[in-house]
Amino acid sequence: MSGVEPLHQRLAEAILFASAEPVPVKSLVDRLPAESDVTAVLAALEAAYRGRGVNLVRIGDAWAFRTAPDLAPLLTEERQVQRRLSRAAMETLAIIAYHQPVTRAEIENIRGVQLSRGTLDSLFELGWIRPKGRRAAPGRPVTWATTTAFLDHFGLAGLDDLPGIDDLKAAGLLDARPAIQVYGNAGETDAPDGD
Amino acid sequence: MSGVEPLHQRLAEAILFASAEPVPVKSLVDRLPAESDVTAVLAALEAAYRGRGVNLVRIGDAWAFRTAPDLAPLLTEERQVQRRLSRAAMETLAIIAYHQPVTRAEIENIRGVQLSRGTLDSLFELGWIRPKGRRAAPGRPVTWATTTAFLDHFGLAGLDDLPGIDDLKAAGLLDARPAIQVYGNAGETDAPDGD
Amino acid sequence: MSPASGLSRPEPTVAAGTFVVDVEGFEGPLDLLLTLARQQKVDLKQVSILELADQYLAFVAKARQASLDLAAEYLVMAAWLAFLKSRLLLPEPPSPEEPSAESMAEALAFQLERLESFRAAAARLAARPRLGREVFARGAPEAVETTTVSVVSAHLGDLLSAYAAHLCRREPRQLHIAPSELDTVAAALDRLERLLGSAPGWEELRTFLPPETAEGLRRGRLGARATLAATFTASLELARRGRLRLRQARPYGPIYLVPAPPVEGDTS
Repeated sequence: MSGVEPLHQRLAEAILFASAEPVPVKSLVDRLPAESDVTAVLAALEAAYRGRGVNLVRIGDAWAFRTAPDLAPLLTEERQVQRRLSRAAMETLAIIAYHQPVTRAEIENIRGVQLSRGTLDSLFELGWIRPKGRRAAPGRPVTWATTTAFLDHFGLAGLDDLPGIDDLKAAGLLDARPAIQVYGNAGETDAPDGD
Repeated sequence: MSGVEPLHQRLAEAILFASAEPVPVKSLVDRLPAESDVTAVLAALEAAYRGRGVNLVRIGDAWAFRTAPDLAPLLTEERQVQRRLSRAAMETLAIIAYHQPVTRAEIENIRGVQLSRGTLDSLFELGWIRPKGRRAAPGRPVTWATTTAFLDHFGLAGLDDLPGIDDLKAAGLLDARPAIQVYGNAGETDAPDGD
Repeated sequence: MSPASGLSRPEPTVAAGTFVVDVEGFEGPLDLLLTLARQQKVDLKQVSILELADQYLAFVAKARQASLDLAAEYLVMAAWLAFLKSRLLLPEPPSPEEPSAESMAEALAFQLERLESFRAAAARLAARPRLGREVFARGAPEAVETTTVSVVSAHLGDLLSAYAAHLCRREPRQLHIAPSELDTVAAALDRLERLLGSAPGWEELRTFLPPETAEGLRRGRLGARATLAATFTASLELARRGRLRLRQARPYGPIYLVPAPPVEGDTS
């Protein structure tokens, strides 16, 4: 377990283990003794739990213990009943995840159909998306982005970890390109990204 | 980790981790593959987590992961709350500072009121006063004095630094004018100007 | 341009004769176009937009034949595709304001490809091990105990003023109270007796006050009010002794006094 101070590692282990939610690195820094090397502690712990029934995983700027994904078929009893997400909601979530920050009009433009009333609401209620700011465009529309809970739910270490994001980027599919003007609000698509 | 089948151990580890309640041995027997030796699996897991930040503990007929007891003091989060000292405590502290060493009865005599139960205790807990010895008097009462922490907190180099009574007077802190004169003067200034 | 009626998007499944149009499975015209494009069994990049426009228009025509109430957005797309088709077939000299037919077709192809990519991305995302389904968090999180540490804030100023307050409260025991500057009843008696002799008849009580009192009363000074009160008390005392008589016409009215004729045997 490298040269990490055992007490620091035990303490980090206990803090991470005690929490069901991902623990932000900042919070670990605050709670470990001042002299501890949190990065090294996390690396040592991650290595110690690799291949075990429980793994230490990075979720954005936070870390959490999670059961190993390969055990899923054997862990059925813990399975919580979850509402199935509609195809429209899942697609909307994917667009927000890959294209963030993104406005409602931009999502509608990509999908070629208006968003039904509850779609964004339901994703927001699940805690997976959050308003991120406003686009510098007429009407200053709200932009949406994903949350740490989204990363946690889908077992992603970060947005770079989104499946196939490099391919989408390489294919220019995440660029703001002029699209056909059949639907309204298409003008917003051309607005510069970034808030 | 003995001759336990790694998958069995990983699965038990994940089940114990994910369960909201301590997991009964019987339930583990049901959920692990039929050929697994649950007793050996639990023994191996218990050994693997011994001395770590998290331990596997037996609770009756069930098992659960718990953060190591010795870490408890380090896991608690401290929240600081600013509190003001009561007037009685402050005055008692001042009397001890100016009259030390002084007994409880002497403080009461000087203040002209009985000390309430917790006053000396709270000053002692703050580390500002300490028992200094005993008065050579009937009952040999404890005498109290201020501490170095007291000097530190109030930014005093030593007891000599405490302003004398003359200094207090000069600072206007000792206003000994008879009350009626104060009132009379106030009456004059406060009265509405004549018509 | 977008259909204003976003409230209800009809998704009819209607059988008309032998031809069945099922729009229910489609999430809007772009989704329908994507499905039709896939039927061309070529890479989306090579898809023939012209052929696609034909297929879409044929679909919409059949749907209308079957008296299907298609959502407005399908019809808007049909109109746009008909326009695109005409532009592709009969190239006109490009006007500076309008995009070329080729760039319009390209934009459509891009949108179809993008939609398909996001579809795929959504599917891959949905297939990931999910928290609470395939992957689990700690089932029995241990609450971190929070201890509240109260920090006492006290400054030297607080300490000194506490001691000073204590000294002040103690001091009156040894303190000599300075003589009051207020007029006493005894002094008022002396003054009234002295002045009474010179009073020819009924005089207002106020005329027996020291000259500076009038100004003090006007200013509401405590000393002046005390003098007035003492003088009034003295007048009552002298009346009791039979040395003067008092008269007041109405409550709060001016008080008049007159020396009483000397009584036999009064020595004072």
